[in-house]
Amino acid sequence: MISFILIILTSLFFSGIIIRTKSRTSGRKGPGLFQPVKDIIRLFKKGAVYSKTTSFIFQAAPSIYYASILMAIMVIPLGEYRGIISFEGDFVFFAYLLGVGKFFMILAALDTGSSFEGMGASREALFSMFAEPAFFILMGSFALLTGHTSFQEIFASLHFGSYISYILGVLATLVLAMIAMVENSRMPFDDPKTHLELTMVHEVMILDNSGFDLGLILHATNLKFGMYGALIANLFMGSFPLYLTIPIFLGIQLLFAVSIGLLESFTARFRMNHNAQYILALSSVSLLIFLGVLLMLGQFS
Amino acid sequence: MTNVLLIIFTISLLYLGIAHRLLTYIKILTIQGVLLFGIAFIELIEINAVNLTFVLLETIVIKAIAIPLFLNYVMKRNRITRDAEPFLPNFVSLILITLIVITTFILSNAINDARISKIYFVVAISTLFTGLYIIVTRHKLITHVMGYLVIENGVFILSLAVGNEMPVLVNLGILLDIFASVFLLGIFVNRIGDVLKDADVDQLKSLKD
Amino acid sequence: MAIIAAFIVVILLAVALIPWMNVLWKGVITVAAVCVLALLSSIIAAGALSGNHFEQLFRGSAITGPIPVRVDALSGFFMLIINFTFITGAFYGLQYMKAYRKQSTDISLHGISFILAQASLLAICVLQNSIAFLIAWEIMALSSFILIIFEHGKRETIKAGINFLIQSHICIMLLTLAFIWVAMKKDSYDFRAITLFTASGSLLTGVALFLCFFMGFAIKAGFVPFHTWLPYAHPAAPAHISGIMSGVIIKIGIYGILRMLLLIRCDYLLVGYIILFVAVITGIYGVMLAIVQHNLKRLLAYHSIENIGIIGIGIGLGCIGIGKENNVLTFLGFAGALLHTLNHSLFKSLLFYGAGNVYQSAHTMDIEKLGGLGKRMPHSSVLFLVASLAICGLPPFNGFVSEFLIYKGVFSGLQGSDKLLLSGIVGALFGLPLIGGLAMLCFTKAYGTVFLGRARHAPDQLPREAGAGKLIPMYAVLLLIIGIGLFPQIFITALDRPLALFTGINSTAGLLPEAGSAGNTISQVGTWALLFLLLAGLVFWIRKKITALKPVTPGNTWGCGYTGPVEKMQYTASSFIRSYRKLAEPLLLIHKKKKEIKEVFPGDGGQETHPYDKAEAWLIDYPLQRLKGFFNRFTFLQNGNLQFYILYGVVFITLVLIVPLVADYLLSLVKFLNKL
Amino acid sequence: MTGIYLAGAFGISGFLFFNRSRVINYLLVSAFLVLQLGFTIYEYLHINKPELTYFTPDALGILLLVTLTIISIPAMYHSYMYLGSKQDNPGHTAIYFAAMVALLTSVSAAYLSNHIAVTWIFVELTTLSASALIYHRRNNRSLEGTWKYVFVCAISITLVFIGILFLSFSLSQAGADDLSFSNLLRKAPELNQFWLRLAFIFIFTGFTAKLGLVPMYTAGIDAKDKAPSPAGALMSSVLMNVGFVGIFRFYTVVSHTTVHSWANHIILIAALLSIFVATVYMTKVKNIKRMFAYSSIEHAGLVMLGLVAGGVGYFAAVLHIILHAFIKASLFFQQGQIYRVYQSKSMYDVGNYFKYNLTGSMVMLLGFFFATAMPPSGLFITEFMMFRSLFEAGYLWVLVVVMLLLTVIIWAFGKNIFKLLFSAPVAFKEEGVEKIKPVESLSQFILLGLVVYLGLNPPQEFLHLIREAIKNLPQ
Repeated sequence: MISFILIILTSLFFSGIIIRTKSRTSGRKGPGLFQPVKDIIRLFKKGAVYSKTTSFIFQAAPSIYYASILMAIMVIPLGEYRGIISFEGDFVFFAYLLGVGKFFMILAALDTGSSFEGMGASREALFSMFAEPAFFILMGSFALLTGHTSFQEIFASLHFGSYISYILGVLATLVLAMIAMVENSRMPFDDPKTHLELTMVHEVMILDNSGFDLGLILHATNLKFGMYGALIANLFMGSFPLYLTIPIFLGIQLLFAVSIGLLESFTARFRMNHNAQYILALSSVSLLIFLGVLLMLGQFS
Repeated sequence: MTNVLLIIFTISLLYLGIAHRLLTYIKILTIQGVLLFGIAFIELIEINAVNLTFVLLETIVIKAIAIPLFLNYVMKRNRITRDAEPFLPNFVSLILITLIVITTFILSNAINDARISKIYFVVAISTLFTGLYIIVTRHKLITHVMGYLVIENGVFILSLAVGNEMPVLVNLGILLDIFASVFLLGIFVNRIGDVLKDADVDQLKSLKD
Repeated sequence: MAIIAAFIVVILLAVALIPWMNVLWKGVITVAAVCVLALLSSIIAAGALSGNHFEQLFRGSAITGPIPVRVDALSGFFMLIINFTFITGAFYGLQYMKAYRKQSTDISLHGISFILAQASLLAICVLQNSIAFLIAWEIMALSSFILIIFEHGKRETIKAGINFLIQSHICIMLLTLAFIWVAMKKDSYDFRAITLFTASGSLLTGVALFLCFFMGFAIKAGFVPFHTWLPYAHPAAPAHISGIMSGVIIKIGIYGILRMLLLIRCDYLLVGYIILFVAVITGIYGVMLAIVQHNLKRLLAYHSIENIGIIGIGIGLGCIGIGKENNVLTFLGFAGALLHTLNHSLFKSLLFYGAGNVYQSAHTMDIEKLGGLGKRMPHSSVLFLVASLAICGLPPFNGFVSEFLIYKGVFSGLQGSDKLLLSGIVGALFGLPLIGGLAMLCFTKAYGTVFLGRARHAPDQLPREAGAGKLIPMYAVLLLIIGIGLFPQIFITALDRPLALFTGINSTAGLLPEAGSAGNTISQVGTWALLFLLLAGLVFWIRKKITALKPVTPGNTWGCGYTGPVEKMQYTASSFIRSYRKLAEPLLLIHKKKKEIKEVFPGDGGQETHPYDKAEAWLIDYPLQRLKGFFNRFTFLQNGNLQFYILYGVVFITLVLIVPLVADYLLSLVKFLNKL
Repeated sequence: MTGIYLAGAFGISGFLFFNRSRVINYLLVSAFLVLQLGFTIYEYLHINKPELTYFTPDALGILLLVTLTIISIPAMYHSYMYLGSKQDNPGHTAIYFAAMVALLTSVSAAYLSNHIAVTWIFVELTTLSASALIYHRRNNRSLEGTWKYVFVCAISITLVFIGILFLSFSLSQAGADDLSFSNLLRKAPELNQFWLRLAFIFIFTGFTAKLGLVPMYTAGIDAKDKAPSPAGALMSSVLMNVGFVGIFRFYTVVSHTTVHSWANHIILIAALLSIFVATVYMTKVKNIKRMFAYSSIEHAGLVMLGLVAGGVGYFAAVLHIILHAFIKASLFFQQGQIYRVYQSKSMYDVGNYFKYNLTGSMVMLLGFFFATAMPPSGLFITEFMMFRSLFEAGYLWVLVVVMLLLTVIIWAFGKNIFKLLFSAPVAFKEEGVEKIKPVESLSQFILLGLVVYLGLNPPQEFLHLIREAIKNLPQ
């Protein structure tokens, strides 16, 4: 429950921090921290334009997408405090819930009968599909390491000790961060600020959404950031008491947001047709983690 | 005495290999009929008279007289050209038939059986395979029939080898001889000659896959 | 006894009646017979599933020997699946076949084959005598062959039918081989002999025997590389037949594999690894090819292969569990496999029925020509959507539950220190999400292009929604799909007894504590899935409340400034998967036809892709071509030349006489040389 | 009784030859059928009782005789159907029936004869009567078929005779001169090996012409193709069985000698080559009748495999040859109907038979399933047993090769049959197509039904007869 509230909270200023970081590095002052939230609220108040081609799916999809992310957030624990939903194998549920949202978003994009949105949908589907094995192998490694199969149990019993474990921690953070980038369509896989439909991924999918729906989608993106940030934070929390975990959580979220901002300021995005292989490379990194876990468990002696 | 006749018979086989003309074939068949008559007479003298008469009649009347005449008739009726038209040159035929005789001779060494005279075996099998050889290597339908008749002669010689013990087999062989020759030649005279003007093997090759 | 007698009487009666009726009654009798047969067999099956093992020994004939009819929980489970799918298929087919009501004789044949297919499938589940089993098996193959070639006017249909028939034959040959092996050793056709034989032999004998059976059943089930008949047969058949084939007929292969696992005593660990390996490949390969298909039914057919792969992963894990004496793994693996068998039979038949609706209203199966059917056919659209979600394994539908069980199995196998085991599990862990992700790509493509957007070609007449006769059975399936998705614990409990058969192999205890814990988790999954549904509803409701007051403007789709959008501007299915295709191209075999746009004033341009199956090209086409070439060398034999015919005899006799002699001489020569 | 039968039947044949009246023809044929039936029943009741010294109705003879009688009735019926639709001249019809009766009679006699030379005589008679049937159409091609058949059979029969001579050499070594099978069996262990081998190879090769095996199967194909379909049915069923009887009886003798395994190898080679040749041509032929004929070659090969494998294979071989006779007969009868519809035997001209003759097409469909040994065909059971015996005898590689070839055969057979049944024919005019009454196919259904019954649930008596027939083989 507590993680749920914290993530919702984080989502309010996460985008703000990214934007602020980017402004700062490019020498601008930038908008206020809560500007993205204000934009969303403004969108909630607006009316909408619907294409005549679209059907019911197009209208329902954003809501389902949003609900799926809310639901997914409920699964996330905070250290040893379990999320609202917690059972053995809950991260499978987590991943597939996100899948439902994505499924509907892709359908919504196809529903418009546009020349562009299908393109974005296609890329989104492909990229997230390639990211999934990485996530599962990562969780598998943790399950092997800890002997547990739920988020809360895994994170609560995850301890770093040897030098290998630190390397693993770094790698795991890297994988999770990259998955977050893929899922949220950010640099280096996608540039949210691009202005050409042909080179967009996520943005082109939601070209036709407007008003409340667009607001939902934008907020969902923020929620997702918070969610992945929380996952990364959980890696480092172990079984600390609450007064320690909350600051760690917030600190890591902040660090995460800032590093995204920095990343987006100083790197260029990948070539679109190379994306898939980079994403699949995450699976290889996950496999490395798996081997590392084996090493830790003394399997190679 | 039988041995001499059998050797002459074998020589007739070699002659068959190098013969050009169909008339020569018929002559050889006649000669073979006469030789068989001689062999049968000497060999089967001990069996009962009725059987013996039957055998002798068959050899002399049918083999030596009726069939050659019949063949002659068929040839004239169907205006069959004289040439035997072999696929292989006569020289090769001669070598091959010689080889057949030699091979059967070698093979006969494998027999260690006192009761059966080896020479019958050698001559019969050589005749059999020569007949088959003639069928396979000659172009005309009528030569197939002639080849078949040669085979029949071989069978007759073979049956003579046990003729004393089992005359019934000799009779059966004769039956086969009469039956098949009449039948084959009958078809030939009646039908094939009418349908196919020049009785050539190539005209009977439409049924195939 | 009475039930079996009644069963046979109903079959005979229906088969005897159908040819003489008019078309309507043919259909009605078929449906009635299917229902009665289903009812009769379900009584036994349900009994078996609740613990009343049914056994009856028939005297059989002098040839077959005694024929035991044994219905245990496993048979019962499959019988229930078969019955349900056949009932929905029969009702759906009743409507579907109305389009063909003029082909009266074809329909008689179809109806008879339909009943025979059901009866033989049920018989396969219960017969435990090799010969009787094989006969039932072949009747199943033949009747489904007749069902497939219903539209026999089309050349491809006949071709697909023959392909199916031949591969079925290879399947039965392999099974025959295996049964003969057992019969030879134990001189009994009873299935119990299999256990006796393998229990007395070495473990490897068991593995070899199992592999022989496995290959046979794998052809029917559609494991790669034995799958090549499947993508032809499914599109060729009428929709309800495709649904049944994909739903239950290929599952009978799974039944066979499971039955043999129960009967054969062997090195389960090795067998498990083999199945796991094949299954992961099957799953990935199936879905990889499914994505590039343009024919909706063919796409669904390749998805059946994928799902068989998932089921296979479950079975493989279960076997490893038996081998490792890890009851949790055994339980979860087989539970996942069994439940997925049920689930796949539901959503795949629903998808095929949906495809049937599309076919009968739009008269094409080419995805590239369809579009925008969602508005014209709302019911079919929703049904297809739910089935698509379910087949992708997304919550809150049934596909998720079984995939979840398999995932759980995978994770519970992640213990211990066996490197082989761990690498197998990682393979599964890599394969499962990849399959899921690719399936999503595939079904967004299929659903998106068929039902959403706008029609991509102008049909002769506007598509219409299918009639209630077709929709009602579809909704019945839907109900079960949602039911399993939301209340999975009920179905898991029903699986207790079949699963106890498997877990019983390595532990004496019947029901397991693991069952309780799994049931608990699963019930949570159901609850949370329900919550998700409610939450989505809530968000949607809030949205509706808020936006109700706001102005809504209908407009055109954003066309990058172009304001006169036509349907040709839409993203096509091929384009949707283009980036995937580019990636996967080295592994696939895609024939392309391209017409480039050239010059200043270009003419028409265009591109076509024709996906082909690399496994088929390598394993079927190439050897077949070589074989044909080989045979063709011998066609001189019957050349019409009499002299040759005589020569054959001469050569035969000569060779038979000469060859041994020559061989003898050579041998003695060799001996002589050796002496020197 | 045998004497009465032979005299009666040949008498009827003679009358038929000279008779030109339709009614008397019916009467005579019915009389023959009654005689045949009566004779069969009589022989069945007097099993193993020698008659006229040279005839003994043993179990194998009875089985095949009953098969023949069962097939002969529809054969006559279909002959009338065939000739009726052709408006033949009465002379040809007379020869046709005379030849058919003679064929059936000589075949029956050949089954029952207990003396190898007597068998030989009647086999020779079958060639004579069959050739008259083949030549029935009296055109160039049927003449060619007849000539080839007669010539190849004449050579083969000569080979058999040579074999018998060798056998007599062999027997005279054992100090006996009675060539009856029972005597041969008694003297089997004493027979001279060398002569016996020669005898076996010649007799076997000779009889392959009738049975339809490599090497002398060739002319039989043309004969079955050119003969009218009822005659083709007889040639592919009962006449084939004559070859089987010849080989089987002699094989029984050989199996008690030291030559046994050598003979097995020869038969194995011939059988495998036969199945192979059948496969090669099944994939190639476009003529329905020839396709059936090649299918017979395949089955002959299978039967011989059963003999080679031994054990349960003997049983399977006998059962197989009987069931195959029923199936092949019904397929040939059905082919007659197909010809009436399309006026062609070529695969290119036929199609959509399902539409023109529903009942007939069902026969074709079932016949295809049955001939390719798919359950519920009895052949499935026999092939299962054969495979089992091959497996048991250690011929695993043979088994695999045979399974592969059979699969190819099913593919080729199926492709043609489904083209015939379901694909639309090219350039075929629908109007004026002869309507074929369903009842005409009844006999074919009965024959196919028998295959299921005898295969899956054979009556005890039948099983007993088969066991009796193979009792002299080493178990």
